[in-house]
Amino acid sequence: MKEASSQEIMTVTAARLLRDGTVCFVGIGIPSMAANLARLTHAPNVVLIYESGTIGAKPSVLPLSIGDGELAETADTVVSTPEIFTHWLQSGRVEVGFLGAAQVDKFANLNSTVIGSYDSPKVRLPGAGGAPEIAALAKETLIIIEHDKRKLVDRVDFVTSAGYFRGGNERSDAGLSGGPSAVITDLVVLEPDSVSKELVVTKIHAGVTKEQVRDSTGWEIRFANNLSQTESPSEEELVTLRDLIRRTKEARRKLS
Amino acid sequence: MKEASSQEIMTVTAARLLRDGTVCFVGIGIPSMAANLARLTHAPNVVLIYESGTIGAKPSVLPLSIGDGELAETADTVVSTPEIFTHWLQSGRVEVGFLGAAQVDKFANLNSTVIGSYDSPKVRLPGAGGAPEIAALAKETLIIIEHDKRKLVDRVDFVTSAGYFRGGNERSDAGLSGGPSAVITDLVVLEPDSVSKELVVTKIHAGVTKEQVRDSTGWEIRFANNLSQTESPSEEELVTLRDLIRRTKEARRKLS
Amino acid sequence: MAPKITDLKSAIQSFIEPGMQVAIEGFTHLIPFAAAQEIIRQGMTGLTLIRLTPDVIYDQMIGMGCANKLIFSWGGNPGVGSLHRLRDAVENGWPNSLELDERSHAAMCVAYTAGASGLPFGALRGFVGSDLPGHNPSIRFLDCPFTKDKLAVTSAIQPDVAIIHAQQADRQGNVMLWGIVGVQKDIALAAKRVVVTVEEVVDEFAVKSNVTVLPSWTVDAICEVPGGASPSYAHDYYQRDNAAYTEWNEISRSREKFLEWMEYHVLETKSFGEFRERIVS
Amino acid sequence: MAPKITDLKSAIQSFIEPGMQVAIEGFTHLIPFAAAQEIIRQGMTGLTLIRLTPDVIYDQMIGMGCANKLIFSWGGNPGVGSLHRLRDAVENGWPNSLELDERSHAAMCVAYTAGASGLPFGALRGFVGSDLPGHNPSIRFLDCPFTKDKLAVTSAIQPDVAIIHAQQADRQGNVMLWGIVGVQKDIALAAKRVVVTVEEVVDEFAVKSNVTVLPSWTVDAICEVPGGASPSYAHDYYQRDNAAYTEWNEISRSREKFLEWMEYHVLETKSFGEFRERIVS
Repeated sequence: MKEASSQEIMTVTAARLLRDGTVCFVGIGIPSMAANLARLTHAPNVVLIYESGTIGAKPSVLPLSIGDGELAETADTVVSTPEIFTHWLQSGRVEVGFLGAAQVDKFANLNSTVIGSYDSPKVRLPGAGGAPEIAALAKETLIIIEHDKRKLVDRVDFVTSAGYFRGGNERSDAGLSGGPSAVITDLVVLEPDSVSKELVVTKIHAGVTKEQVRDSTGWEIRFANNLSQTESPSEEELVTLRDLIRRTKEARRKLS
Repeated sequence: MKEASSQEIMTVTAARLLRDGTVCFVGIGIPSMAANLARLTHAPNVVLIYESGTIGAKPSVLPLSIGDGELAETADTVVSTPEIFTHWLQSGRVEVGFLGAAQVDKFANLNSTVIGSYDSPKVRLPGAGGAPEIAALAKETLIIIEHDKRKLVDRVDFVTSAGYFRGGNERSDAGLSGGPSAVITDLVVLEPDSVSKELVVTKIHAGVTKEQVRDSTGWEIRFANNLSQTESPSEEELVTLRDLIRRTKEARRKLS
Repeated sequence: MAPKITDLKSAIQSFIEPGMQVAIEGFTHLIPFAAAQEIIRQGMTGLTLIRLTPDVIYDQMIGMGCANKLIFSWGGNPGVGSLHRLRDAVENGWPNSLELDERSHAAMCVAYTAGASGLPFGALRGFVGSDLPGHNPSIRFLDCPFTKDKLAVTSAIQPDVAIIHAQQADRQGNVMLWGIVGVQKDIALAAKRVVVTVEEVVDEFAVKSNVTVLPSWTVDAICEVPGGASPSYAHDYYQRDNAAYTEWNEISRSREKFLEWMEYHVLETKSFGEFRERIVS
Repeated sequence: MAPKITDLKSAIQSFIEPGMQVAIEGFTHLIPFAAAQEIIRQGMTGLTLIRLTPDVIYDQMIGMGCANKLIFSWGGNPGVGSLHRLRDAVENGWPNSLELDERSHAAMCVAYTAGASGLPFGALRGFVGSDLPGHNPSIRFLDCPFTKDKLAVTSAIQPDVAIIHAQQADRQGNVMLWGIVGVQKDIALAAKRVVVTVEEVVDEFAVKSNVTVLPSWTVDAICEVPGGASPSYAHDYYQRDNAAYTEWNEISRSREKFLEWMEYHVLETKSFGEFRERIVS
């Protein structure tokens, strides 16, 4: 079997962080891929909620858009989008929020709005979507992002979704519980320090060097004392993931 | 054919005030009877909304409770009770609200809460239900009540649902539009004076004397200059009403 | 995570404790009579009972001394008249005094929706000119931060336990109800714990129009109790027993007759099944 | 009272005027492409466009100069990447500058629900620690009158016209849509006027699960436009044309190629039917 790519390691590592039975609010893209991989491997009873209104969706292929028909057909129930945000997210029912972003900073704040200034942006990004409230209201947030100096930055250009603000108790002092519990990249896993809330590397993927991590991070990155190597994807995980991607590609080809 | 009873005249007179196509929020009892009579005679396209969530209900017999199954089966759509109050009443979609009450006063304020004081009531009545918001938010309110000194009073013991407050512009000054346009009793029709908002008799049912009306009203009742006699129920109206009541009784007997 | 499919007696024993806030809902349809009577049977006291329309179901509970507070909006016997036990409690403090938190239907609805949505209050256009806010601190006013409109606000309701009745649960513990769906979804999602009695447990749900579905992981206990909403009705199962509502007017009018009826039908029976046998005979 | 069943060209002519606030909704499903292209065809300008996800539908309208303001929450090409025309307008003011009223999905939803409910604002738990409120006066904070919790509030949205696409209307003018129902009911009930394009007009609706029904008297115009949501999808009618979304990335990347494409496919065609013929060929 072909060895795991760094993207595959990232996806599998993220998937493993989902416990069985967890209620998970899923964004499209890699979060959706990781969440569905978890569902197809160790967490068959994970409950996937998409902002399009599907609760308990069990898609056989990955949705390209957040509201593909198969999500509705395989869901336990479908509700309106307003109800998803009020009765299901804001009410505190979501245990894990799975998010991506264009930038994440040292204190796990997320930017998906602009690069540069808001009023005359260098790059206008898509914007908030459901992220600010997922980041605020899920009991815990997992962030998946490609490891790149321009993406893991000292301070995001714009705080779309709050992580730990500028660190310490600032988040809880502002009345928010929860918060990001891990940032999974294609090189490492970062977790917030329990006191300062600064993201530190706790796991490093096989074959990745500390130098490489330092060079790819936009702040002076620290490594945890108990730094360990990320457990490699199992054959079952890789086969399942590759199968899922293959089925998805086939389904999309058929539609085109 | 048997002559119309005073209750039948009241119901027919109320029914006539509903124009075809009107969106009407209906309470149970005589309001429901009058609204359905209108639907079965001159106003086939009246839209009946019940607070149980049925929109466009077309029951063949009168519901005993506001949520009888037939209301759901004959409705254009059924929504939740919260949605009825937010999206259908509060939004200003209801043209006519049809209400009853235990007491109505000179300025068309309604009491359905207590006789006596709130904290140690002589009679504890059922309470507000949907009435305060119907009275506040429907474009127009019709009130049906038996004509009795203890029911048509100078001042209600408790304002459950506001009419014209203490008269004049008090209602509009408080930010409310609409308001009661007629009170239909088994003796007369009362309408608010355009300036003082005091209820005055504008129509008097056949065979009823002014003396009788004065004796049955809890304030010094006035009669409009253009006082006229209530048009008598037509044969079609009476036949339809009696049929409806007969069908309703039969249906209830079958269920018991 | 999945709800326990259990018997009603155990479910009430596990989830209801004296002093709790309990909402037993069902707007005219699917009123959970069986569950309420089991609470009476277990001699529960000191409850705060929550319900838009107390109906005969709370008249029985109040008369039997289960409650010391009522949060409600319309307390009559629908289509019949007064709730005599409710009136006796409010007018004469029998069998005990009853504190009232009285709102309107619209206000109760927004309070349930706020509760289900994790918001501490709900806003509505209402109560202007009404005497109710003067008697209820749960209703206040605020100015819209954008338009300065004066709006009423009411505090969210998040009961300790919500009890509802549904037509069906499937074997995974998902719950489905249809027809007039009332306020049940909101109160179920607002409550800390949810107990559902159902007409039947089925292998799979059929497609129905106007459906409320509660996924299994939002429900704590499911009890199969056929007829458990009677004398109210269950759409597609049985119709409203209007005669029972009318008879209740006579049964409940005097304290003696009421107590005798409750003793024979509820306290002396062990389950809703036995109750139904005594009702029919 | 009943809506006029009419053709799309007339409906757009009757209901859309320059300068209006227009919401063209459909959350990932049932996106009313045909209606939007008819607005482009009629050379409309100065619109405030409202939509959670501008998607390709607004990318086309913004690029063609229909809009000078956008109220939205997520402006990407779902599953593909950027909306190049939206970016060009915001980053470079081409073809004109575009004012932004930018919220989150949750805030847009409560703004629609408030609009549909006749409330001037909606409250939510959100935006604490986010930079968005600093750039948008439509998002403020207030303290709960009961608990003193700090809550975000956002102003209600009540557009002049809402346009949605549904699977079916019946001959009386009632509208039914199902599958992912998104935000359509709220925006339709929030708007002053409602135009609905449908896949087909039927004699009678079949029972479907997860249904939204708009009674005829809430709708102003109905236009039968088969395929009118393509390249998005209509549940039970056709699937999402993912290739078209991917191709849009290339078409929209340069101003020239975009204008050429719009000219040939939209401006030179007289209807959505003709547009579809050119797309296929």
